[in-house]
Amino acid sequence: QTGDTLAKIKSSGSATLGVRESSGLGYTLGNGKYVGFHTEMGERVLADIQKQLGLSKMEVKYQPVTSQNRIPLVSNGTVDLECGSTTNNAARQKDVSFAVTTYVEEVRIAVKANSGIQAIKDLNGKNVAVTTGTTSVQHLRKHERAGGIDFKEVMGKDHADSFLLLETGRADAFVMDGSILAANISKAKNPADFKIVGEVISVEPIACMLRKDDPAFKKAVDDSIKRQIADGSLAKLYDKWFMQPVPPTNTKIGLPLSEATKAAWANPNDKPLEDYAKK
Amino acid sequence: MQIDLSFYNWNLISDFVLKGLGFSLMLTVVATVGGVLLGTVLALMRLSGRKWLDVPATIYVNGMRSIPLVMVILWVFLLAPMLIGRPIGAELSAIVTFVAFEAAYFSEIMRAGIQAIPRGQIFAGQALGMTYGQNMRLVVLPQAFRNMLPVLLTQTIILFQDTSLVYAIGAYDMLKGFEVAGKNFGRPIEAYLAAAVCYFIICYALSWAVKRLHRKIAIIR
Amino acid sequence: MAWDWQVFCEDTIERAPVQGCFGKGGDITYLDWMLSAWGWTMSVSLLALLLALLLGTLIGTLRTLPDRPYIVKLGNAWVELFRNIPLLVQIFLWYHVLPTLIPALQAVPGFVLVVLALGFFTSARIAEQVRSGIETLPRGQRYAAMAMGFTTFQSYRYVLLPAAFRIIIPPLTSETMNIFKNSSVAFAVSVAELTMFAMQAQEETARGIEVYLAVTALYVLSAFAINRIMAFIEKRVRIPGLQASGAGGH
Amino acid sequence: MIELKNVSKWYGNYQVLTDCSARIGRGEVVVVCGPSGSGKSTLIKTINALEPIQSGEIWVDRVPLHDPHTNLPKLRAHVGMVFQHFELFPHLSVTENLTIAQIKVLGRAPDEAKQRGLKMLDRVGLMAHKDKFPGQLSGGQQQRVAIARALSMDPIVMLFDEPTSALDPEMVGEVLDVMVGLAQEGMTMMCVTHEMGFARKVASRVIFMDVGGKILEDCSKDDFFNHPEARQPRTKEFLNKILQH
Amino acid sequence: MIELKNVSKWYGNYQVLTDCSARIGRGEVVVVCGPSGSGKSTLIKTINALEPIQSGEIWVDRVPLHDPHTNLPKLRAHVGMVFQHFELFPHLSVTENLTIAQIKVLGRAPDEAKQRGLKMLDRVGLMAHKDKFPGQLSGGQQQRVAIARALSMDPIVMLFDEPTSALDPEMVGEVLDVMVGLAQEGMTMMCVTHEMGFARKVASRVIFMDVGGKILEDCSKDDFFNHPEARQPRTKEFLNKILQH
Ligand SMILES: Nc1ncnc2c1ncn2[C@@H]1O[C@H](COP(=O)(O)OP(=O)(O)OP(=O)(O)O)[C@@H](O)[C@H]1O
Ligand SMILES: Nc1ncnc2c1ncn2[C@@H]1O[C@H](COP(=O)(O)OP(=O)(O)OP(=O)(O)O)[C@@H](O)[C@H]1O
Ligand SMILES: [Mg+2]
Ligand SMILES: [Mg+2]
Repeated sequence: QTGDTLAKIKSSGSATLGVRESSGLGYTLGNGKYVGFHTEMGERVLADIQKQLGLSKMEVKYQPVTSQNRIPLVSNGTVDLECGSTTNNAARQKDVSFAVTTYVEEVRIAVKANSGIQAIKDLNGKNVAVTTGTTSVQHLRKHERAGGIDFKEVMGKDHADSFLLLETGRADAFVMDGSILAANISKAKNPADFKIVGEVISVEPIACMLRKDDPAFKKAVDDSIKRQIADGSLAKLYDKWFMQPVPPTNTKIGLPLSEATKAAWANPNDKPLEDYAKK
Repeated sequence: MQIDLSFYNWNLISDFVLKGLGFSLMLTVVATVGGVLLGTVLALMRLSGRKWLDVPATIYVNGMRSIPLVMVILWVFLLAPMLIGRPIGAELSAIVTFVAFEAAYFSEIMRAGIQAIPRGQIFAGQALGMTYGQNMRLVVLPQAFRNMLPVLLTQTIILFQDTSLVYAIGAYDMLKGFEVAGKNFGRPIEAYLAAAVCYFIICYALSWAVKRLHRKIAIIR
Repeated sequence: MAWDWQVFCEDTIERAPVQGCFGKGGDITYLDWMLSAWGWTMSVSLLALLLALLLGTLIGTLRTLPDRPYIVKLGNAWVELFRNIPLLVQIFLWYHVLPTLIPALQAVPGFVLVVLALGFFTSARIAEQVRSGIETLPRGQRYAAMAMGFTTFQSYRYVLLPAAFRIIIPPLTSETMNIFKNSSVAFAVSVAELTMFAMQAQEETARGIEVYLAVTALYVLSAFAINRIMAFIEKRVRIPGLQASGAGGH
Repeated sequence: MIELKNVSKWYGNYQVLTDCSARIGRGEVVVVCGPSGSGKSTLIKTINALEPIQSGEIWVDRVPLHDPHTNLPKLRAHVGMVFQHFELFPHLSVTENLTIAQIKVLGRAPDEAKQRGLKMLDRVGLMAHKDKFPGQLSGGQQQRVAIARALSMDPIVMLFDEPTSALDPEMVGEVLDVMVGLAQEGMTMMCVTHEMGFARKVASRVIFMDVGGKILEDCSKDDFFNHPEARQPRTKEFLNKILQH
Repeated sequence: MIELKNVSKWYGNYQVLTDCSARIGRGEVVVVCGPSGSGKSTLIKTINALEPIQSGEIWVDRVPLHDPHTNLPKLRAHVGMVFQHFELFPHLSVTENLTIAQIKVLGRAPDEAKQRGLKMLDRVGLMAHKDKFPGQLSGGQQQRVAIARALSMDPIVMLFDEPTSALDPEMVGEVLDVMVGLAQEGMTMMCVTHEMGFARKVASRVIFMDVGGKILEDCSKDDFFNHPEARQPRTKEFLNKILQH
């Protein structure tokens, strides 16, 4: 593995961006086109790096990643920068590094509008959908024990599956990152049938992921993100992807910028999830 | 629940499915050809009667056949970079995995095919002065291959369906195409129905073609 | 990359190491969880296997009936339907699509559906093997049975099936091993089996290699056990004076 | 005992039996011969209703086979049949081969079936092999077990389809001896065979078939062997060929 | 031409050939007979080195087979062999069957190979079938093609392993006729067969083997058939059995 990503990008004239094919922060339009808030931000980061390296031409390769393979892909060098929807947590920091937090995800509950569920305590005795391979399962388990409530986990294969569980009534609630809930609801056949309710179950810092032990590259990425925050372009990008109609269905997700994300932007940092929980 | 028919349009095919279908077909063809070749070598090793060839081949074949394909896919993907010292892409990794994995299955088929050739045929080849290599190449393998063609092709159809397991390393196959479209348009049910129909048509057409082909090239008995 | 097998001894909530690796008082460790996942894998596989054997034998047999073209066609249709759609897609149809057509299925738990889906899928393949097993028997065996005065049912029960099953034990072994591997699709319908465990645990612990290694080992162990059991059966039912492969022909 | 009237049979478009008629009386031994593919096996199978016929009528023991209401399994239980390749059930021991149909078809008690089966086994001289499996016996022994199996069902007629042609030359004799014994005891028999020695010794009549499933000759043994001048040219040619070496 | 000296062979613990010695001179026709399982096929296979031997020595055309340095494929190319079940290559046409070994083994040009092959095919009277596949021929025809295939390699000796025992009775004659022709032209032949008519007609010597792979008799045709009093009891018993019917 090359320790020096910047040198590698410079010599090869190309960089590989890890992207998601269907998540709240990044997805594909098909035909090799990848879009979304975090995807576009990653592209901007790479553009800044191109400038910094003084490359007249730099090819950006897109490598779709999944929850299962994103960490190996980054650590084995296939992907230089992954800007999907990866939570920055302590366990992962053993294998990879994270750029400064670009978005703070709030884990919420999506329910049928007419279900009467308002908060976690209403979930007692209910079926709750979560997605296999995500950290929400852990949070839910903690709440289950702390609050003395008892519910049944129904694991969806992926977010769309979990949402389908909610839609078809096999689950009464779907606990997941707010951006994913909002995106799924906006694309449902009848968005009005669903709503996001309840307290924030946990907050998760989402950040771009890069190889461990490459301080120069990390600095370049961090600098670019800080620049985007400082000159307001990141806020505009957020507005474009969350408050305006977006392809492919041209529906509005309608998820206003949260206080937690604002705080993260006000004070850019790469603290893992565990530090948020302590507060 | 009603079906949203507007989901089915040419864009679904052109933007999401075609790319995946292309990859699935490519992977199927490459893995079949590579798998049959490697599998034949493995089969010959197992039938060689020499322990130092037979034992490793047997371990390889039985090992491969007892691990779920999706695990093999992950392993090659995770371990190959450690072995060769540089990353390999998901596509290449998938190809290597499928060839290596399917070879185990094809070798069992070829082994059965070779064993089903009457011993007298081998004697006949030898009696005409053929060397081991000539006998295999001219007499045994052509017959074994033709006799086993239906089974080999049935395995290929299974292989085509199994290409969907490359989801685990982020490669993009036909099922993935349907799935991604289903998710990004919020229409998973419609997407899966379409996938079921597509797979059925392709696989059924293939197995029909297999039967036709077999009737055509079967050895006259 | 350093090994870290300690993860299996951590509990699944706080990830605190637990003495003895098995959780106490309602807590569970990753080891507990993995073993229970293995249990689910075994249950799904064995039940599906049972279903597949029964259905596969029935349908495979029906497909060899002489002079019953419609039953044969029906059997063929069954086989084509269930083997030409990937298992993952079938399971999705069972879980999400069929219940919208037959509301009663809504209440059926995922476990039952996955047993049905996996059982039906495998039954198509077993039916194919049973059919070819019966067809490789010398035609004279059927005549001999009929000539003894056996009815069609008796011919199958006492003569054709016992002989055919001995011939198809090797492919049946493969198919049985396949069921264990294919049972991993159960994760798509919320059954907490090994693959789901692997995906979830590697996400929670970030120790992918260790988790995959352990899970792979369990799969290999299961497959090996099945292989040995089938080899034992094959040995038990071996007919003296007859090699299994030679049973077919004159 | 057996009567065929204008029996014809086709496989698809190919006619394997053409307008065959014959009668076999109680106690008669009829030998059927003819070139390969002439339909001898098919003819003998239709008599046991193992193959359906498309036209014509067959009676066995006055029961009409062509009648869809006939209980065929019941009839077949009393028609003994011996095949070229023995067709013992390879997964059952010799004793089980002898008893299974008696128990399951005739409904005999296992003890009774065993007694009867072993008696027949003794008769063909194989008592010592009662616990072996077919695969452990030589061809000649297997064929004798197959005869014992048919006999233990108390058949009213025995049908043989080339019972010795799959045997080693040395073993042909032991099977033919059993068959000669049966014939001499008065069993009604119909036998496809090219063993002309056997035909000379016990046949009452010889039927000669030619390709296309036609019965060319149906005459007494004496006419068949000793009056070649009265035979068809095809019959003479065939006899010449198989008696030559 | 062929010389065996104290040849023994075991399958595991089972001895299939016991101390066999024999000589076959140029132009001799030797018939080998004996009960099933006596090792006749094994003996003839060892002469072509198709089965290894554990002790003893075999020379063919003065080449020692037991010598590990002998180029066996080269030797076998000039020893013609005909099997009980013909063993034509079913995936090749008749012409290809005749030419493939000439081209690949002897290195003949395709045209030359074809010319030679078709000459042999004509000799066995099957020119009309040159483009068919083996599966489209009758058993007798297949066996004649097999003989032509062996002949087109210009063999110095021909080995036959029960060439007629898998044939329909009517077809035995056509194959034996070809073999008689070969013998009369002076081909050196070793032939496992139970066709005593053939042995009587052309054999120079008869070898009789018994179970356990022992050569019990090795005598002239005349001694074998006409002086039973000088034969071993086992030989007499066997001859009785196979000549009886
Ligand atoms: N199931 C079948 N389908 C089509 N044709 C068949 C079938 N069985 C037999 N035949 C054909 O019917 C004809 C008569 O067959 P049959 O077996 O009765 O002949 P045979 O006189 O017994 O010959 P052999 O001496 O070889 O046993 C043959 O030409 C054969 O190819
Ligand atoms: N590959 C083998 N492994 C073990 N035993 C064998 C093998 N081949 C042959 N035998 C045994 O060796 C003995 C001699 O066999 P061989 O085929 O030479 O007999 P044969 O005289 O040709 O008999 P037949 O007349 O039946 O052809 C038999 O008892 C046979 O069972
Ligand atoms: Mg016949
Ligand atoms: Mg032999």
